[in-house]
Amino acid sequence: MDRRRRGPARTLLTIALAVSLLGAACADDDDGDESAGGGGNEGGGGGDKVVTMAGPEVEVEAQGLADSFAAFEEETGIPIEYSGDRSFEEQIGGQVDGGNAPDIGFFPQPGKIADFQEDLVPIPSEIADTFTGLPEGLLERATIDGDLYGVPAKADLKSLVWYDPAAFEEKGYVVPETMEDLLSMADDMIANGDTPFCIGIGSDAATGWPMTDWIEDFMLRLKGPDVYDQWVAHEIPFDDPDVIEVVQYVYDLWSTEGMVYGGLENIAATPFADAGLPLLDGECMMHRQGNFYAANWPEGTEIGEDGAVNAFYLPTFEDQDFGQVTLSGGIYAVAFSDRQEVLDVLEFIGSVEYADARAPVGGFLAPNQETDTSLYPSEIEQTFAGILADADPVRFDASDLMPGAVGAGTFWTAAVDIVSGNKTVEEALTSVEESWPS
Amino acid sequence: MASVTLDQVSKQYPNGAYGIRDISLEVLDGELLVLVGPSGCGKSTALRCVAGLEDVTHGRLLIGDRSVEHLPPKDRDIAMVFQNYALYPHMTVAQNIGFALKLARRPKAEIASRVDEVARSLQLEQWLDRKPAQLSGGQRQRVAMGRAIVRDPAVFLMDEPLSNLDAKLRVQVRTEIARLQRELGTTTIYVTHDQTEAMTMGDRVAVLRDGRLQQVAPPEELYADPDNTFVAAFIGSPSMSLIEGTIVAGAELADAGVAASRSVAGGGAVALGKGEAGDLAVRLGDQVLPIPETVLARRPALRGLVGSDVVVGIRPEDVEAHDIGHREGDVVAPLTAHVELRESLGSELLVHMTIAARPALTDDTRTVAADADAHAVDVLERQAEAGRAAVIGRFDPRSKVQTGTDILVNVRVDALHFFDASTGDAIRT
Amino acid sequence: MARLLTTLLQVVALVGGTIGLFVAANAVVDLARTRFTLYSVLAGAVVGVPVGALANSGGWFKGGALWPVGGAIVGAGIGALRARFRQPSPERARRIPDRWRPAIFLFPALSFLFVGLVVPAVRTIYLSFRSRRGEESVGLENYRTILGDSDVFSLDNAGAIFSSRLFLIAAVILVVAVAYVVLRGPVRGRGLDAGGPVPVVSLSTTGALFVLAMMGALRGVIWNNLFWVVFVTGFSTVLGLAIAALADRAAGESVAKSLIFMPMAISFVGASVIWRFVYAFVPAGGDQIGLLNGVWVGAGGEPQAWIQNRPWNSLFLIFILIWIQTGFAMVLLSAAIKGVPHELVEAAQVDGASEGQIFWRVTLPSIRPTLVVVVTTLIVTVLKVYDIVKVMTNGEFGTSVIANQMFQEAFIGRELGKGSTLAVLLFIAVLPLMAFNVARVRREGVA
Amino acid sequence: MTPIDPVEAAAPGLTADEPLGEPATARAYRRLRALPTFVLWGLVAIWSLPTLGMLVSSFRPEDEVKTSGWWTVVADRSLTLANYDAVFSTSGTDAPNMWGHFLNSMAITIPATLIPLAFAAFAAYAFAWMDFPFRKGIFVFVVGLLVVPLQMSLVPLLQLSTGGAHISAFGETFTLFPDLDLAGKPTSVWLTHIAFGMPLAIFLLHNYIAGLPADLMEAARIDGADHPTIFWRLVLPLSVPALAAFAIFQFLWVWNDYLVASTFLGTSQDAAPMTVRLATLSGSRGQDWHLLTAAAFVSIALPVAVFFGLQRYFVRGLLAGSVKG
Repeated sequence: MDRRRRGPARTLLTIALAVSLLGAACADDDDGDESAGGGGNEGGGGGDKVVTMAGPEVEVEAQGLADSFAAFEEETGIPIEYSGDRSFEEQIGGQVDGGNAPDIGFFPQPGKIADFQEDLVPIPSEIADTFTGLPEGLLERATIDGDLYGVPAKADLKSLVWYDPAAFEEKGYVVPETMEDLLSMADDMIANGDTPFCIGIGSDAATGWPMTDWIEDFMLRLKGPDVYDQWVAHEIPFDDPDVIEVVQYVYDLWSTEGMVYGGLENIAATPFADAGLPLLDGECMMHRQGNFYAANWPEGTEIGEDGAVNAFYLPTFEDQDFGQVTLSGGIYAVAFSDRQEVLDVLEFIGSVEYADARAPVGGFLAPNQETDTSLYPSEIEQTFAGILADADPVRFDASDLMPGAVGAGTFWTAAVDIVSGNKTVEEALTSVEESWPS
Repeated sequence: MASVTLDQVSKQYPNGAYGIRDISLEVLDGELLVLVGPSGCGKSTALRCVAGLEDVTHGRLLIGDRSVEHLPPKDRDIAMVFQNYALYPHMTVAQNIGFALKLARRPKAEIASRVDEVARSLQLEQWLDRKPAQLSGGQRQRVAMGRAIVRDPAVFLMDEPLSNLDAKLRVQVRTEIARLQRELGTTTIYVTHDQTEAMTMGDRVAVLRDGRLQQVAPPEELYADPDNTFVAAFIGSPSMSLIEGTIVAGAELADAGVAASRSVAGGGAVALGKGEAGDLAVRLGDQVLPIPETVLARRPALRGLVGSDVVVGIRPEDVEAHDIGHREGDVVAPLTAHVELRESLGSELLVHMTIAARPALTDDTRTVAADADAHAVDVLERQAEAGRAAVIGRFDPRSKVQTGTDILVNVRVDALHFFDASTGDAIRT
Repeated sequence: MARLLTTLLQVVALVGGTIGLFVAANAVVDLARTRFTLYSVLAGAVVGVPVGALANSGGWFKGGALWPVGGAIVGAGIGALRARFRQPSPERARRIPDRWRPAIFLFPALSFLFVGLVVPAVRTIYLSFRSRRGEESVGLENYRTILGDSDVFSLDNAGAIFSSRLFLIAAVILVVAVAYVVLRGPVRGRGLDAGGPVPVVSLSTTGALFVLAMMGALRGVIWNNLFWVVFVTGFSTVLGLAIAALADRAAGESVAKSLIFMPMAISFVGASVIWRFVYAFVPAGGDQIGLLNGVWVGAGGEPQAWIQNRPWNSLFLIFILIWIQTGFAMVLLSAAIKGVPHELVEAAQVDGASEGQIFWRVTLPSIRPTLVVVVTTLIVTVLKVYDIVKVMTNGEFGTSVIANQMFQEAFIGRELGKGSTLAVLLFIAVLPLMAFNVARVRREGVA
Repeated sequence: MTPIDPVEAAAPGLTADEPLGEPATARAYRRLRALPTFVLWGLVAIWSLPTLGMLVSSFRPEDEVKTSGWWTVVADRSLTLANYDAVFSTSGTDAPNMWGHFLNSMAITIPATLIPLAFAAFAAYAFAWMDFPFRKGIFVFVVGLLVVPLQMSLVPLLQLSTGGAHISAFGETFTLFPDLDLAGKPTSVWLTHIAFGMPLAIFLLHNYIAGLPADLMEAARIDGADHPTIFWRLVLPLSVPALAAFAIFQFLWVWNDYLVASTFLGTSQDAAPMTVRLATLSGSRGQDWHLLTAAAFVSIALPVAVFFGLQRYFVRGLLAGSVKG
């Protein structure tokens, strides 16, 4: 190894060897990815037809999503690669800034579309026109200055209350038709020594959001869709008396003695994913949570009329006349690339074919009204579909519509602050108002 | 085989200080030259300059007739033995010894045979597969030697190779190195702090001080005729007693009633013949010593110095108790001294005395004292104030001197050393 | 299996290749001594490749390897000419390798540092003076907003510190300690013995209590970082030291130390799961699944939501990092303690010092350098703490720290400007430490 | 070495059952000696409990994990491997299974550990034993980089690995760094880790290498070794402890990293290391977090093993690396 007397031949040899080795290394690198499925190579949007998608759905849901594209891939020959990441909403920012965005992203928060406007591709009108059968307002949510940036890919039904039919039966409670009934029933429960509600708003990265759903549901029921829309559009300040009144209403409800399992102070600490579980052993009677909570009941839990759990529509106040106000949520698909095949995929996602393809997989509720509800694998899902169908007016989750800074930030924090008694309702809402990006 | 020539070599550090300064010196082919001097005198620096570990800032440096001051160490055809051996801890003895050859891309077979050969000459055969950590001090030292020998270089450079061995081993290894060097006949520069090594091993000895060369000479000459008080004080142990004195006319001897005499067989003494007794004397405090003709002949310059101060040097072996006869033929004169301390070494008796005179207190003597230890300097200064100069005598063990008594000693006046009081240089012509 | 093989092959090739290049580069400069012409040609070619690539306005490899290769050829040509007309004296030629060697040794590391850390750092500083996505300059606006944000930094009810019970206790301890020292009077000429165990311990306790008092009163990300630094650094070091000292005299030393160190090997995802089983909270009535609540309730307490209840929830997060870092401190310190020369300890024993005194007066002083290293390293680590808060609370419940806030702003809020500003604040917080480190490196000298 | 006071040993009042040379004081002392052991193991217990809890939980069925404390297994030990099965099954998605992700982690960790080790060693040697202008300055600067927060470096580096770096001049765009399209490939991840690990590596290795005895280097120079030879033949073999120490650090850091991996790999799940996979395991809404117990345990098994394996070096290396002067 002594280079002192090394002849030039050796030197050249070393160089050649080194270079070839490095070459080999890079080659191996690609092979490595290839044999791994060729995923990464197109991360940056490579030349060929593969369309990469990324979203927050993982595991079972991710699989369902992937499966529902099988037929499409078949006929169009466009390979689809979906990758789910629970922290998608945190990752995507860096990915976009780093120029490593997927072709299609799934935003659970249409509000975020605004944050990414400059990076997104507007959907050409000829494709936009194919998006039919969606409830009014859904596409508007994804429209900025007349350009459509996203299409609903999945719907969530949020105005739901989970309950244990057997327990109701035995204790003589009946599914309430009006909010008044529900509240009085809650009082009876307390009187009978039962705990009406299980509530948990813990959700590590997003702790607080379940409360925002409550607030929104009651905003709709107490103040009506129009105020709701003004609130979302920030036409009334976040600390407007109306808003304060609603939030205060929810807070008072929650802080009613015996209303919530474990009491108010435990709400923030309880992960929402587990929050409903005490329902199963009668610790509480009701759990207000969206349809997606079906996935959180332990494996093998019977869901339905005569199952261990069932769900009913969160009723409205008799004395208010806003119609069958319903809170919905959902995931929007957006395009970061304007390649034709990407737009094709987007078009497919917006079509009823996609909905029909995914419905049978389960764990899915189609935003598209034209979906054949009989395709849903379970009774409960058909119930959801039914509720969604009758819903009118439907309003999309406010926090998901507001600018990311608020809807995915200060609104949640405010919820935590209020529940944990850290700030009064008014203080909390004021700080949200201050954080609203001008 | 080659000589090593330093031609006005200097090593100046970035901060301007000099490691060594204007050293001119030729190490003859096959010679073992010892560099000696108090610590910090630049002897190691000099060696490292020859090795190429430090680069020379001025002057020329030749090995054989090649000028090497710009060559890297490996191209200088030298080998070095380090103070703490610098053995490669992760290599076996064999690998340590063979490393240089391996780097030189010699064929394996050759390396193996050379290593064996060397190992045999150093009795290391059975340790060849050990790691340095598993060896004794002496063995490590031999491995270090082996590592130098195996390349049979033009020059050996040894940097205090024995300083990490205990006294007993040191003597043994000392002779062994000397033997090896003689056998191989390789030019060697040997740096040491220990003058016994210097005296016993060196064909010639070079004394350094503050980066400057003081004297280069064969050991005997260095001892017998030091160029200046520094060399005089540094070489020899116990070291030469240096006392301030004044050259006076011989007449004073008569007043003092002192006369030089020649000791004869059987311990008696006879007065010196005419012409033998010089006409000069030297006064040490309140006593005078005659300066015999032989001395004046060797140091004619003394004649011109009557009345002026000089430094007188007396070697311990030139002082003997009065009751013990000197060796036959020595010219001696009496001196009264106070016995401070007696150390019996069995074979001889070291007697530390003081006389009423000022010890030579110069930079040279200070430096030498300081090299022993800081305390020695204080002692020296206190003596100077008290005007009591130390005189050490190497007596015959039979002598019965008592500590604390004043005794009469005989001084070999024909072996006195004289140095210029101001410059400290030896007074010769 | 095949993938494992390709992977390994790839790694071998990579490491081999990079090292090969290094060796080759050395070989080339070595040629300068023996074959200057060849050296000059090769060097020219090597330099030519990147220059050529850079000169290609299309991008390095657009148009194949044309530009790089061209550059190589041209460079080689120039090299040849230089050798032809500027052949240096063998004197100077011999020095060429030594002149280039440091460059060769440093290039790989420094290039990575430059691209990976220096450039981004500079960019961050630049961005901190720009608007949301860096479009336009906003001067110090970002800094004003950030520091004005009460979630980041707030002095409201700082007064509460001094009215808090903790503060009073701290004060009392302090007074007592001072009294003790003064009454004990001068010790054997050492003057008032402020270096003794009593004063030091009581002082640090006071300090800790005082910070706790601040914790109770002050809100804000920056304050949180401060609390993290104080407690993690303090406790990790002290505990690490204690364990190291104990282990030195205890049975089963190595096993124990390994177990203590193990948390360092656990990822933060893992840690979050692990601690979920400690801090988990179930409303009263339900069975607790969290160890802490299990014990607490077992002892008759009301179940607590440890990581939600301000202000002390931060402490529970902080403990996680202590749990992780103590091992690190322990490893270093115990190594240092073993390094203390036996003569010293024995000498002290002969002088009749008690175990305690030996530890305090002999061991501690002689491991000071290590202590310094441990503390500085810890502080740096803690200032950058991110993952724990991320996985445990995502910065909710007032537990956020600068790094989280930064991530929140830059990635989720897509406010690059503000994010960068926070990053810069972090730099600034670390600067004094950096200076200290630098000073220390200077003192030890670059051998 | 209990000190035995002869006087006391011989003193009257020694009852027969007390063996000679074992006076009361000595026994008390001996008991005192045992004290540290108790305290130490107490702490060890506290330190290990959380991990133990996770380990136990990983063997418990879902509903029990979610409804009762792990310590209740002592009462009823209903243990299952279900969680592990779930973790190792590809669980629906066509992403590779855990074993695949394990390999991915390897593919990232090994180069991300070895390469900086080599580069840092070169640099550390140069800083310690070579002479060149601004040596101190550069070294100090490098050490200073220890404190740069990484989060902000992510985006620039990601941009670099996706789009390269270009500048416009004279109406042309010149490429400072080629567009290698590395994003989504493991390469981009470990390249990043190399950069991030470099300052600590140089710092540790320098302190150790600079501590090697100078005359070893000189002896080698005289034996005919130049810098490269000294580096390969002397410094590397002698620096094994420090190298191992850093290797462990870097290995743990890279193996456990989630942030860098997820940022750079983005949508390409196939290349995802274990940590990234873990993050998805718990389901879209975290309902399956009980699976993390098993997964987390799988993911820490190797690093812990590695640590126990190389521990000896670790201590030595760090010691030399830190306690200098």
